[in-house]
Amino acid sequence: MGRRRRRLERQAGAGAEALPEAIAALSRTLPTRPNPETFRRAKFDLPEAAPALWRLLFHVLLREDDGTAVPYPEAQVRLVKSALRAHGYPRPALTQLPEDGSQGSRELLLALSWLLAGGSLLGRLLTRTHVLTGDQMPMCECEDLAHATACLDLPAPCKDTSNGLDMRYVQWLMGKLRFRWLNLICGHQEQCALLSKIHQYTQGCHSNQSLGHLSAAETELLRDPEAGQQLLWRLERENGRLEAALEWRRLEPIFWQWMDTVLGACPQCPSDTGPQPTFQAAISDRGHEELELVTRELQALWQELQLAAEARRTAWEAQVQIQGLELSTPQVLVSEAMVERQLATLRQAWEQWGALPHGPHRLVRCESRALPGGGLWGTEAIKALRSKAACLEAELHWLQGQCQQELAGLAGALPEVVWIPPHGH
Amino acid sequence: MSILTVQLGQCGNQIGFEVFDALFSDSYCSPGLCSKKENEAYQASCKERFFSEEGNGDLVARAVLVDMEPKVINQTLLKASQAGRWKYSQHACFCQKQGSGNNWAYGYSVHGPRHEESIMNLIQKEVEKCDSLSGFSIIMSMAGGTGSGLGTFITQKLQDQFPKSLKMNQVVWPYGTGEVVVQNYNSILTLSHLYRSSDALLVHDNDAIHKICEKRMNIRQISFSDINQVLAHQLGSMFQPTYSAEGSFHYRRSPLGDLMEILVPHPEFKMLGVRSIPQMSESSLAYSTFTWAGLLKHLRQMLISNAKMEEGINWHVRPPVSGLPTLGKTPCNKELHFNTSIANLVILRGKDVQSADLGGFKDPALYTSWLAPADAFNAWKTQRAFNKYEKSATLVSNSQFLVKPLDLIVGKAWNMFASKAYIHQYTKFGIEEEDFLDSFSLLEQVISSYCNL
Amino acid sequence: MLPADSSRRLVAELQGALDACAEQEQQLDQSLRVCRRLLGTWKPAGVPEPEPSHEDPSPGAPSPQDLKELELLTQALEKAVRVRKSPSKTAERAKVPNQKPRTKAPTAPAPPQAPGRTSSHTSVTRPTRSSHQPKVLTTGHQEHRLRPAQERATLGTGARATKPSLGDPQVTSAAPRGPEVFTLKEKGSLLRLPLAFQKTVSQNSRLWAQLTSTQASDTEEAAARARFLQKMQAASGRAAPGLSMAQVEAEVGTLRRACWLLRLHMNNETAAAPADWVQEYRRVLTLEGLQTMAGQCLRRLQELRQAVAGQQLDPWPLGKPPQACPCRGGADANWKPQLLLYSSTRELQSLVAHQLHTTMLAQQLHLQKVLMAELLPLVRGTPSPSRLALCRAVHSLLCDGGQHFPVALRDEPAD
Amino acid sequence: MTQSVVVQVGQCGNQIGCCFWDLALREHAAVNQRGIYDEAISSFFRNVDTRAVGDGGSISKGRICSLKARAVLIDMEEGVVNEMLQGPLRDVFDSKQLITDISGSGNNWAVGHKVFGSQYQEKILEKLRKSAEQCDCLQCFFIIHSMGGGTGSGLGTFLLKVLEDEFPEVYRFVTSVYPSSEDDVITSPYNSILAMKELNEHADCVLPIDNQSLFDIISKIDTVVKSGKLGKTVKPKSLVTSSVGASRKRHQKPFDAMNNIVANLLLNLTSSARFEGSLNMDLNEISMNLVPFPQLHYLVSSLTPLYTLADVNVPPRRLDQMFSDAFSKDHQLIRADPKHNLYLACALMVRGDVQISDLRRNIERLKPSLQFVSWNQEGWKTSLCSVPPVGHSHSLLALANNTCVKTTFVELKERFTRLYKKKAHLHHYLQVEGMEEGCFSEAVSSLSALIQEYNQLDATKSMPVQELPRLRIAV
Repeated sequence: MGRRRRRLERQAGAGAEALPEAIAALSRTLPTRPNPETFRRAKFDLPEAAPALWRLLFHVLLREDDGTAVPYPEAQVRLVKSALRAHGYPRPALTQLPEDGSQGSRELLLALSWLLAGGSLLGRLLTRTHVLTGDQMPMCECEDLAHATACLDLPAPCKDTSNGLDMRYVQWLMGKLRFRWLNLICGHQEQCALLSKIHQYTQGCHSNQSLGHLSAAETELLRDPEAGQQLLWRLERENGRLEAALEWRRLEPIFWQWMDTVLGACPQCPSDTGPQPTFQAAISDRGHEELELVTRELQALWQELQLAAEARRTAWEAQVQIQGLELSTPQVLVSEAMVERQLATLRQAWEQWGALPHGPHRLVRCESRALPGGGLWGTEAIKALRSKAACLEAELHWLQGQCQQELAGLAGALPEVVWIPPHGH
Repeated sequence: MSILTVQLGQCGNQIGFEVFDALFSDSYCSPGLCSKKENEAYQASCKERFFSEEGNGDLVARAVLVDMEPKVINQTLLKASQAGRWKYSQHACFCQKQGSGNNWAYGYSVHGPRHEESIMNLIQKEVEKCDSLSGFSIIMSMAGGTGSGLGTFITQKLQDQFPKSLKMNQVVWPYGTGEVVVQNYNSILTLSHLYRSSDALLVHDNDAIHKICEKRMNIRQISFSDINQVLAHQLGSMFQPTYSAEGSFHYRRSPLGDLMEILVPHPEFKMLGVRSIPQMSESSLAYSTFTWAGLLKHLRQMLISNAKMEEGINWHVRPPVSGLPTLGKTPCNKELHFNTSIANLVILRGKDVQSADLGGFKDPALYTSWLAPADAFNAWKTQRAFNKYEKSATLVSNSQFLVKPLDLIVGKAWNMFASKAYIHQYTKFGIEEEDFLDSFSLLEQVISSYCNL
Repeated sequence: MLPADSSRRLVAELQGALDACAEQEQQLDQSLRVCRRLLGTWKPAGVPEPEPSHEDPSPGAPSPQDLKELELLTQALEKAVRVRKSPSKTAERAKVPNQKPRTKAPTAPAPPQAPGRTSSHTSVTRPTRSSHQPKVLTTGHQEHRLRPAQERATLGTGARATKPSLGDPQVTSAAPRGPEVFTLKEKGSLLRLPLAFQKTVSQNSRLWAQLTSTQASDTEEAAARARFLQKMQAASGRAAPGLSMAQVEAEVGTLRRACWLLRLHMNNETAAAPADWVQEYRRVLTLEGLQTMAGQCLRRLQELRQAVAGQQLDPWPLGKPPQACPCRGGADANWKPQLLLYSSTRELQSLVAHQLHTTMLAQQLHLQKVLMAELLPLVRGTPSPSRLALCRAVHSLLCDGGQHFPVALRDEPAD
Repeated sequence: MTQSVVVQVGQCGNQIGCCFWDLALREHAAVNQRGIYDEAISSFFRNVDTRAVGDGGSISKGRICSLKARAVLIDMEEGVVNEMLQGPLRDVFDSKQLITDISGSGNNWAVGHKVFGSQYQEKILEKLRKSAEQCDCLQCFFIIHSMGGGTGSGLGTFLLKVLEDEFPEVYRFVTSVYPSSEDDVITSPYNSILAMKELNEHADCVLPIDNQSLFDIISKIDTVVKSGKLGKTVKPKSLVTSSVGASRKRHQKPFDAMNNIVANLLLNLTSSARFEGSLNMDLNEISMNLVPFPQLHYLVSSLTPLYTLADVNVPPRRLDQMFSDAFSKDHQLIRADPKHNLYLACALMVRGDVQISDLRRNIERLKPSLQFVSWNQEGWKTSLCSVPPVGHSHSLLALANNTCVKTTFVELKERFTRLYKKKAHLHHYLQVEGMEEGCFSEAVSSLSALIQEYNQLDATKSMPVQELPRLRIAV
């Protein structure tokens, strides 16, 4: 019924009065809840709208959860610019905006719209702040890495780096990281034991039959009503945002029409030959390094494969010849089909990296194998994780091996030094 | 989080008993000088770490007892059951009939592989009793054969089987004047191998503890039990619960992991020493009062002058003037006067603990040039008093403490090695000269690295 | 010593990783505390508590009783310590057995339940209670009712409002019944979620479902968006949109995964014991197939490299911006709460351990690459003894993940 | 716990053995008041149910029924063994443990080694195997023999080789009684030299004893005790030489006192392995700590105190005296002066109420007066056994690997050379099958090599201890 109503509205050309509604809905959906007025001001490129939009874009692009510390405006601006570039944002005008964040509200509005037009932004933003009531798996690596690199650009409180840095400090930090991980793993083991107990003891308490038991948060809600109230409030707020999002969906076309006018108000860009901001130039080849690295890895692999395949084939042909064997056509066909199937699965494995428990999964303890509703089984997830780990391990070892070779060569060239690598090499 | 103790050999088993007894009596028999509620939380935290509970409420030490001959284990079990306060698990003992004969190679290459499966099974069973295992505390002597050789082997296997759990070896350093003739060989083999498989080596020096018994505890005829009690006191003051953060009143969840993260992240610096203050006999304790300022002043001087107890501290040692760090720090001087630290942890327990001023430990001159005090210094606190001491402080330090003793041991072993004495006893069991050389070079590197802080 | 530039990057990377871990740990700490509390003794919502926040033995703000207790204790002990003449160990040990801990979880003195209380409340709540919610609990021989939290929600008042004040006659007059201990283990299965909560949750999932379905079906909106994008591209003075860095990066990532999967597969194939000749034939085919696939990947990679070089793609910015992470919605916001089922504690632990292990590995791998990029150029070049220390540290970091270290001895015979 | 088997060969070996079993029974009876067969007893005794048929199966737990010595008795004359079987110790042995002949070896090593060796090899092996089977974990063979005679030195050393081949894992500790210079057996230098070669090659540890030293010790005790200077202060039954309170009522023989000392040596040597203590020392630790090079396995031993004063409260001075005495020339069981020679290593095995601080104090005190080889300046091995010997409050056994043992070998070689130059009595040996002159020259060069090794070590004595250049680290 919703669809029909929307059509009707559209036919009525309800542009004028529907636009504020659309913008209001969008605003309610976005993380910093910008004032709808900001959008109108941005259309006319008024500077007072700029700070709010920089902040909004920063949150949209880089901040996992609102509320935590935000870097000072200059850093925000740089981060937003570089993030947009990385996403392939086409307008060079953006890069030329001043770093103090005082200008460019219209450009920013365009950028935001460009992101929205990509389609998945809102969904992503909503999931990011989704209130979880179930028990989760700990974070997956994508999330963690994202975090680590996002921190990268923040002005890190470095030790006095003007004198350079003692390598022993790097080693110290590496070791610390290792211990922290071990601690974390150990803590999670305990958490698992406790969760499992809670799940077991509350079996049958959940109104949702497919879940069966309560999660820790739900149990806590019964223990501590005040916290439960908070949870409830957050859920209600999320519901509000979801409703706003649905509303936005409904009114979206009006917004795009309006955006056409915004775009039209822009002066035409000549060509993009603007100078690159200096902060990017120093390390611009790092991306290529990654490319080079993968190329090297693949080339090495290809050569190894070639050698192995050739050797095997020669050996096999020799064997066949000596023993006077011959493959029948069905044998050939069956074999080829088998191999093909196998390789296709392999290709699938990397193209859809994992039927892995990405993101929010509610942990459900279920002792009987038959469950209504279905879900991902722990054993399957473990299997997937195992193969993923094997992959990562193989790469890590390969890289370590490469380093070892190179360093052994370097060490060997040192005069009057006996180099004793650690045990196990 | 729990810590599983593995007691190895005569020394390890005797000490292990005293440690559990000290932990128990501090938790349950000592006044604590704090509110009932806090005391209960403290007990619960200690229990979770070191004891499991049987159905009938008896406390069972989280420990595995290993020795290659039965006498000591029988004696240890007997002692625990006679005291009747806590007990060892009935099925957590492993012993054989014949010891390792002070031969590291025998413990490592013969007993180790032969009994690997049974011992690891025992350990696995104990591990499964923990909701979460923080790591292992492996108590062993360095001089003998079973503790040192088998202990090293077991540590390696623990590293293989539980790579995600931490391993801290409580290493008992032999008397300098000798208690086993081949102690220096056994020691270098132990240390070098542990350096590869363990996360931290907490060294307990027999000579130092002996002196504490003599000078501080006023014991006339010092027995091993006296020595082990002092050692257990120090370990207890390290591992009993402390608050998880400044201003927090929750007890720390994972002392072992936190301690390692603070003190031993660098692979070349894994050796720790522990100092406690005050230490005295109960009779003198009754007539003494302490202030935090006084205790910490002494403790700091003990640190920088490398004194093992509060008596006979050299008060003339001063930190090098900052700005001229190279003077006192770099040369590999065998008569090091100033003891440079990599990282220190001070643990304070008792009354008014929040008021203690730790500024003296935050002087950058105390530390190596590449770590700032913010990285290198940490303090843990609790206002619950430890073991009848109204106030007490313990210092766990990764510093040049051990350079000199290590250098001595390596030097002595090298002298013996150069004359090829006793080597045949080791090659008999597959430890070749090459292995000795490996151990020597690794330890020389460690010495050199510690010297060049 | 490292040059400042590398230093900053390395320290920032490592510190970032450390902070991420620390943050995780803090969250974990908190949820562990919650779980522990839940597994201890408590009272479900509605049973009045006389004292606020039991779990914090917070001496920062000790209650007057605490202070008094502590003061008395200290006095007594100080006196005892001074008077006593070093009591013998044996005597002390002998007296211990009576102190043997029964190690109960600290039990808060649970206040007795007012007999009249339950009835008065049930009458209030009756109208809001739906029929499918039996809240009758049977504890021992007495019948009690857990007062559902939903009341407060539906009444729209905060939790505090329903907390009985000390002046509440119902509470003060209550004493006759003995304290009642609630543990999840014994009575957990009797808990029920408040209705308001259930409602909100189901509304939430309905909204999500709606959102996903509209997204899947809307073609007109999609067209509007596409039109806008086109216009924008045109207005920016550029030709057709090339590959964005994020896309290149995603592709490179896929190819890297491909490379390692191929390698693992190859290792399996080559390590396998020789089999009969037909089997062997299949193996040859597989290896050749793998080779072809590797070749395809290589070709794609070349294309990407050309794209990067030829299309004048923008240089990669400092660090990677957070890419659309598939685990938080990602490209397909087709979010739907999924269930992850486990059958035993051990399985759950193993699952989580694997998950963390993979995460850790991914981070290690990332760090390895950063370290390689920063450190290898430093140690290359003419060998000199001054490089030796650096070389050792770099070896340790790059070849052993920083866990072991090489030894460098002087060759000349020492004298 | 491990077990040991005592193999007593020849007249001397059996006489010492006899004293040993007597004292061992006494010691365990004193410690084990409850009469339960425990691990400590099991190290030297089997518990046998005599009511059972045949062998009387061994009982591993429970009350003591009948104790049987873990021993093999070998003599090629019947006299001493027969006497033992008729004496009070008869129940401890049974005939299955014996190997005797009637002809004797005629003080000829070659007869003992070659003739009886090959003749009795199978039989000996069978008895040894049997005794080994009865052990849970056999750790050590204690061989007791004399060097001067025929059977003890010849067959005794033959046995060593047999043990080495058959039980390579089991230690071979040999108590060898060396002939005094006024020995009445004229061929004793030949026998000793030939036996020395076997000891060099096949023993793990040799505890050389010499009759003269034992005799001197006894004389000294006699003088002190009889002088009355100590009056009644000497605790009864506390003499190391005495066998008062022993189960046997046999007539005291002149050698008994001397043999008792040796028997005490063996008891103290094994005490720390048998009984509890705060610092245990297993038998396998002895050779590990005290034998730096395979050949240099001769350990000079001394026992103190030789008697205990009746006063129960030992002043520390008294205790320290015990340690001082252990290093004096007068207390060594072989004529040697360790204090003025070079120590390679030293073990102090303490029994009774002595703590680690007493031990440390005395090591610190005595160290300056002792010379240790440069590479083993702290060559101490220590043990603390809480059970003192019967009648004593504490005791000390010092085992020294010291170049002073060389004197005995040098003297032996001189006596041998004097005899050998004249080819005296040589034909008695050469007529034995398999015996050639080469055997003598090999034996003497083996001994010379041993002496040479000690000489080389002695030569380092006066050199200052210097640190050898160590491995140097580049960074």
